[in-house]
Amino acid sequence: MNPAQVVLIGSAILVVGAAAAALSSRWRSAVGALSFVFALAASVLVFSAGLSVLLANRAVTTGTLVDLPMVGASLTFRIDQLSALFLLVISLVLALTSLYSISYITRYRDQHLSRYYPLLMLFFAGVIGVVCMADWLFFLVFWEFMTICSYFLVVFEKENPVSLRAGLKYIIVTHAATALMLIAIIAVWQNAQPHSFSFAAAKQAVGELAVAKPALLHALLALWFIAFSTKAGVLPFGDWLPDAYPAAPSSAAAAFAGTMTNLGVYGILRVFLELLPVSGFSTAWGIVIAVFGVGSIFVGTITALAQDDSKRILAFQMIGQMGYVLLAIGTGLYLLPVQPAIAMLAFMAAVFHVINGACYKPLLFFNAGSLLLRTGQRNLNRMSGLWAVLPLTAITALVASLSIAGMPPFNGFVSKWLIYHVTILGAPQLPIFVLFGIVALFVSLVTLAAFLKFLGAAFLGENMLPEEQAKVGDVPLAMQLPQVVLACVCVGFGLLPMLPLTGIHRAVSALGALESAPSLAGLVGSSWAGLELSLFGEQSTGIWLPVAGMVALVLASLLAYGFSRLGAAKRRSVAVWHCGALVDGERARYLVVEPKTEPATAEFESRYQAHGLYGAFKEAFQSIYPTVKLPRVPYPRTLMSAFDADNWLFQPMLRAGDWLTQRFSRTHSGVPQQYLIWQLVGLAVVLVAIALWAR
Amino acid sequence: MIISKLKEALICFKAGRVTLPYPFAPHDPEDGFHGRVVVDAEKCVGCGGCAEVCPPRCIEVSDPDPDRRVLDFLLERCTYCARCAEVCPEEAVTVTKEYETATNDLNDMHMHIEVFMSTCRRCGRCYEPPTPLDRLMVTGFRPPTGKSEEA
Amino acid sequence: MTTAELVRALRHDFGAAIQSVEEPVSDKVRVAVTPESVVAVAKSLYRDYGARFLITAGIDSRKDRDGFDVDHIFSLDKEQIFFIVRTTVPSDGPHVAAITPEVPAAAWAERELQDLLGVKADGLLDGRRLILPDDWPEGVHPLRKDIKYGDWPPLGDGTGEATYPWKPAPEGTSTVVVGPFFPVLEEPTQLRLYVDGERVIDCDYRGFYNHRAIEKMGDSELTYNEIPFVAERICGICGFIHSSCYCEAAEEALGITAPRRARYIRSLMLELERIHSHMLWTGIAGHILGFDTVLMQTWRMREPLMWLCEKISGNRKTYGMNIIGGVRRDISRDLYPEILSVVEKIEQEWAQLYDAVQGDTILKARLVGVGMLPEETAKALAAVGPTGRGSNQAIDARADHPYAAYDEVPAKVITHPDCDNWARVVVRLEETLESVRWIREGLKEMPDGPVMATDIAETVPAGHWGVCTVEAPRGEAIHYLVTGGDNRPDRWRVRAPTYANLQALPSMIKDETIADVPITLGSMDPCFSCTERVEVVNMRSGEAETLTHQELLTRSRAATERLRGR
Amino acid sequence: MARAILEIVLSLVILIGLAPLAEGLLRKLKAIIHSRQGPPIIQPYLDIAKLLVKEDLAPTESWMWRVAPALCLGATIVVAMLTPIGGPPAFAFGGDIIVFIYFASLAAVAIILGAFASGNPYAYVGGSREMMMMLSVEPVMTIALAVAAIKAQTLTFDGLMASPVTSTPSISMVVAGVAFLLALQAQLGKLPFDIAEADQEIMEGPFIERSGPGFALFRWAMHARLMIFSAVLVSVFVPLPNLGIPVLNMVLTLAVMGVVLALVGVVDVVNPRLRIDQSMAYYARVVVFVSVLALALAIVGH
Repeated sequence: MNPAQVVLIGSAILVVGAAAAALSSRWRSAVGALSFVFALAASVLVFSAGLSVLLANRAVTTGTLVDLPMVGASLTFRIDQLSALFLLVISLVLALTSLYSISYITRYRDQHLSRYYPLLMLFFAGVIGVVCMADWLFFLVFWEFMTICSYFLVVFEKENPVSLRAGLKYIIVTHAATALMLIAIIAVWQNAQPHSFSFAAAKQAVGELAVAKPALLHALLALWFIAFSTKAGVLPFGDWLPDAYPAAPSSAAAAFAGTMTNLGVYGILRVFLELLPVSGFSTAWGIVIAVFGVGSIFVGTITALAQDDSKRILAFQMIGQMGYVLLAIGTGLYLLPVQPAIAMLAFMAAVFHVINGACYKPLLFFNAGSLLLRTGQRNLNRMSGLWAVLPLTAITALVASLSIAGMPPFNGFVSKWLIYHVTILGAPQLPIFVLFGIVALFVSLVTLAAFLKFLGAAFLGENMLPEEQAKVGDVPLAMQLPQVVLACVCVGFGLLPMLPLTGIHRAVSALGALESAPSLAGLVGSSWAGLELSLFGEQSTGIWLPVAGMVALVLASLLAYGFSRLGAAKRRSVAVWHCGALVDGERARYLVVEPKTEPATAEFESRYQAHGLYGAFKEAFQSIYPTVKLPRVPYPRTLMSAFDADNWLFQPMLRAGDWLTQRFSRTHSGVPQQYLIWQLVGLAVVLVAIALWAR
Repeated sequence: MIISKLKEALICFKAGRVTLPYPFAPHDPEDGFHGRVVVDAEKCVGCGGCAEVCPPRCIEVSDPDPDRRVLDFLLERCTYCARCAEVCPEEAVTVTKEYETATNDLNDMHMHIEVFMSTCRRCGRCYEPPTPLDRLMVTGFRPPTGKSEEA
Repeated sequence: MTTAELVRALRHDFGAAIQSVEEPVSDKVRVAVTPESVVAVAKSLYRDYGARFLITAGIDSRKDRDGFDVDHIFSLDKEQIFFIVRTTVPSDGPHVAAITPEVPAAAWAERELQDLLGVKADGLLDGRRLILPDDWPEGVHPLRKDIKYGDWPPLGDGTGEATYPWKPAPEGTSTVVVGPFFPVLEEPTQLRLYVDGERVIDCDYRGFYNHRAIEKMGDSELTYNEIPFVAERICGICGFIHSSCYCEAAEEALGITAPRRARYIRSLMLELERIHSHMLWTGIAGHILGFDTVLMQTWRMREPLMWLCEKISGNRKTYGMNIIGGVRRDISRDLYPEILSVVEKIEQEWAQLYDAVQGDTILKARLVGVGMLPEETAKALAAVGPTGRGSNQAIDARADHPYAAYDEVPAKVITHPDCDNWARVVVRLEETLESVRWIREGLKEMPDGPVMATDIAETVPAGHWGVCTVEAPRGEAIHYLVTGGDNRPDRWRVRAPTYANLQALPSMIKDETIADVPITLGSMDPCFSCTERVEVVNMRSGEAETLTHQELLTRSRAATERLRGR
Repeated sequence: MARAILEIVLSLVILIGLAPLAEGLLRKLKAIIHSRQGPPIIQPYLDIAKLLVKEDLAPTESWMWRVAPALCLGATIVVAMLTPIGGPPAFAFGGDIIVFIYFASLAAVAIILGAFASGNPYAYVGGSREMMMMLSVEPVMTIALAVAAIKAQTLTFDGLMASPVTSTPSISMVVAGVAFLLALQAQLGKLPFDIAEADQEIMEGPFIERSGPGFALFRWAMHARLMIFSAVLVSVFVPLPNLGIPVLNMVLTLAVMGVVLALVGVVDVVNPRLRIDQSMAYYARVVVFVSVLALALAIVGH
């Protein structure tokens, strides 16, 4: 069986799993495990398929499943190397998120689980579908399907007005973006001869437009760029992200961070590297993309520093990290016509950064979820010293934080290191890129600051939990395991960057624009011990041997430690020194842990509130992320309830389902599938409309 | 700014090195310095004037028997005001320039003087109080309670 | 306005509320008023006549008239008048209306009155303990006469758990504790900063960790002529100020006049002390800002002066020269040239330093506009010394109530309008030069003659009183003395300048950053122990083990007992 | 192999081993300006030795607290191995300039994490200040090194040391060198920028809870910064002639480092401490004017 078919089966398993989960969602304790079994099965299949495509270094396809010749669209699962690479990541996140959810979702006692597991699996089915499409129409179908599923996950806490508002913003912004993409697709379709939605046809059409109607092409590229960067969370289009991610359950947010945002990059790569011929368009759009990237880096990351909510910090960091990817892509596009080798390296850096992000971003959301589960808190000002209680979470959070901040020897360092090299050294023709590189380097320190705040507030300092709660220990195994796996991937990719880079090289070279790219050895050296860049001819321009560096660091630290024990100094535990004053017993140290949907109220106040960190710096950049003070117009109730599908769709359905259940006893109404039906009906309408219009 | 920094540096360099390698090269205090008190037991007549005027009351006078008067100088409480030397009619109490009085053993700071008083009873007139206010002290205005009576 | 006019005006306003008037010395008047009218009189003095509140002295007079006297001491600076408002409250459950709501500067004085004398001040916004320890039992008030010096009531429940009712931290702030032990606080005091990041939102103060009960000692243990030596130890830097102030107040109460030469010598020593104190402060201020070169160089310049003092008095510091009726050591004429040459050298070097510092933009960046004490606040809280003068308050005891030789050789009052830390620096730098000028003039004018009064009466009458202010480098020190029957005062009230200035601290550090707190605190040259008049606690345990707070407390108290047992 | 090990050991002896001596000399210089005797030159060694036998007090059970000092000095040692002293660094085969910058930040991260672990409010304030200082200084340093890298067309130190950029004077390198020198003062934690440690304000900030051996390691790491960053400044930005013999190059570099450190020491002595917002504003100006100027010059080829 060919890998594309395997992926198809994997997707089918997910859909079946969604149905099964919906049917069994009454049994709260079993549905998680059941979903996990389905998810794991799908994940294994998809992973093996992706791996085999990469190993074979050859695209595969299922053949046409649905053909719509009158509009020139066909549903085909086509997996090339880039898709395969993304499939690997998706399958990993799929398995780990499902596993993590088993324990984590118990936090939401008041929520019906039929609103979680089925949607999560359908979401993943949509994500897999998006990367496997080679046809813009079905790409859009899956894209929209994924968006709808994710919307319902965002508003999972349907009683919480904050979630609802975030969901509303999300769905409006992303649908606006999708509409732009639709326009672009249809415009290309119309210029294709014959009219076709397939990637190949689009490529040809774009090539012709580049010559014939450059202005139109620029407009189309802008539409695509806006659509994809909205999803990726690039500022200013990604403004929905800081609201929507914290609103979603941490496990769902991890799934979004590991897959959905990356698909924005996937789309940009497809458009700008596969459809767009190497030309002046690349140069111009390279600069545009890099500017948006560096803007996101700067604004997103610095805004993250000012956040006190653990998940909002992460959400803003998502924006910043996506900025790095865009900066790399922009640099690559800019260099593509002149220095294809360095451009190739830039694209590899971008994809590597995406993959790294798919490791540490979900991990950080898992960490935040673990904190939320054990303390009921997202406010960092009200957390302290949890290392003693959640040691494993703390260590994985440390790994993830240092990775996202790009500290050696973790994976984030390698991709950032590549980005600095290509921006500082690779693009001297346009000096602004050097500044971009330096901004990127500076902002990676800001990222570090934000995560030191996260670590310092949540895990370090005096333990906040009372003894009886501290005794419970770390989070359940099902939540520990995903964190450990992702942390290991962060360390592994950091130490052996050649492993992912080999795959990335294959994925990137498969894109149309880079068919004549140099070999991997020519770019980053041939040694598995590390990377050696030679951007200009023979001379080495950059070197990083992670294993050697790590061995040196460990040896040196051990040496230092040994030295410190020379005096055989006695160790003694003491109380924190407050200038000789007694401050204990003044503040209650107890925390009310109530796994409720709303943040629990705590009586604890940490000694030093995280809010106080980096005061002067924050003041200097106070107005960088202007929060537009919109007049607080209460959303018209009807509009609100129109968007809150729960009110007019889900609840009646549920009631009807219950009524049916009672009526026909033993048979259960698969309620959430109603969404699917609704969605499919909607798509059918769109398709019919297009077909009519196209005729 | 640079000019003021240069001026500051000039002030510093003009002074040269002024501190002494102190414990290795001791420094003599000025004349008239109030250092440690010493008592010449030969000269002491046991009038107790020093004890009467001592503000920290570190001189204890006791009469174990009618013939003998004991003066204990507990110098760890001395404030170096030199009033004792000022009132001593016989110049038995003198102030030296010794200032390195730190010690691990409090006995180093104690002086024990015994004076035979076979012919002289305490009369309160052996020394002249410097002012009437001091005389008030001598003539028994000490409160009957409290530990100060021993002094 | 003379005292007579003032009293007439008050009588007109308050009629029978004014019970009696005493004016033993001209321009020093004590008026007894009824307890009901004390707030109104105080308010009238403060608002209508521009009187400045100095201090409140509570006196346990139960043996004479079954009551507690509460004396609010005011100063009318322009008219050079001390005006004391006395009210007597019955000894049964004593309470008096607080004047603090009308006269904000009285806040600490009235809290102290509650603590030490048990006279409840009604209407205080902040009536928490000021002086007594947290675990001190209720109802025991050490300054009452039935408590003997050295009596120690059983403290708390022995767990050491007693805590102070600190202000609650404002929402969203963290608490940063400054002190009791903090590098730039040479003495223990505790300041709790409620900060948002580095910005100070609010603060709370707790001091008096070192209370030495010197006032109690003065009215129950010491004799008149012993007190100068103890008074000198109220402060390590401005000791001579306190002994002079005590001696002048006592001389006034006892009707003794010190000879002119003695008063010139006092003034000379006071000015020398001001110079070396300002030099010391400048060094410390540099150190607080991390500018240790300033510390080293100003202290180097200061050193010859210390040697000079050693030559004059026999001691480097804590000269022990003052005694009631004059001074103990004369200054030989042979020393005059040396004194002149030392101060001239200082003047020259100080002028250079002043010049250099004025152009130092980095130094000014840390001082200008920091620690603002607006004029109105300074006036309301009665800030004194360079702290007040830096906020344009021309308060200087040398000009307001001349003592020692300042009536003959006046001193110039230096003020600065900027109200910030830099203003206080400038005031001190210029005052140093002014003191040098005074010494030069004073030496020229110094008369010959005896240094000790000879016409001292054989008996000392009880119930007389005297009050004196002396301008210390930090501000004015006040001593108020009521004579008693047994060769010691009935009440001896001391107020060190820091007591007044510290009350202005919260408004000075509000909205500053943590980094600016030490220098702002330092800018008032705080002297906590002077404020506290403390009992020395020695910890004599030789063991190397570490003590818990409670163990330390127990041992310290045991050690105090042991010392006292001597 | 043996040669590589020998080179590493030599550079460690110079940059780490002699670092306390450099601190001792600076203290002596400070004492001279203070008109006082000052401690013996080997006092920093004695301090470290003393701290090694002092009790190790721990306000927390956290594992981070124990690891931080060793990690800090360990990272500093790796940085030292990556530091050029007149010639290519001994560990040049393991990392380049960016690795150097990041390992230097790793040492600071260890300080900050160790501080936060203590739970003391002053440590939080200190850690926060340390981070803010890094944020304001690192860009200057990075831009200065980027100028050299762009001119030499390589981001490796051995490439840089071999290129004529570091041995022939040029306008952009001089400007970049000035920027680096300005950054040096803060990078070494000297006045007016010793804001993170500010003993009079926040009592050594990040190290407030430290005592004994852990503190000794931090102190040593702080001393080592003196040697490391001045070595980079001199090796990269001061156009010294190549004397042909590596050892002679090294000695020459060390001599110039002495001059640089003396300059740093004098500035340290004649300045009060700035506030964190003031120093950030200062470095923002340095970045905007000096560094960007150097960058512009380098790109147009001067």
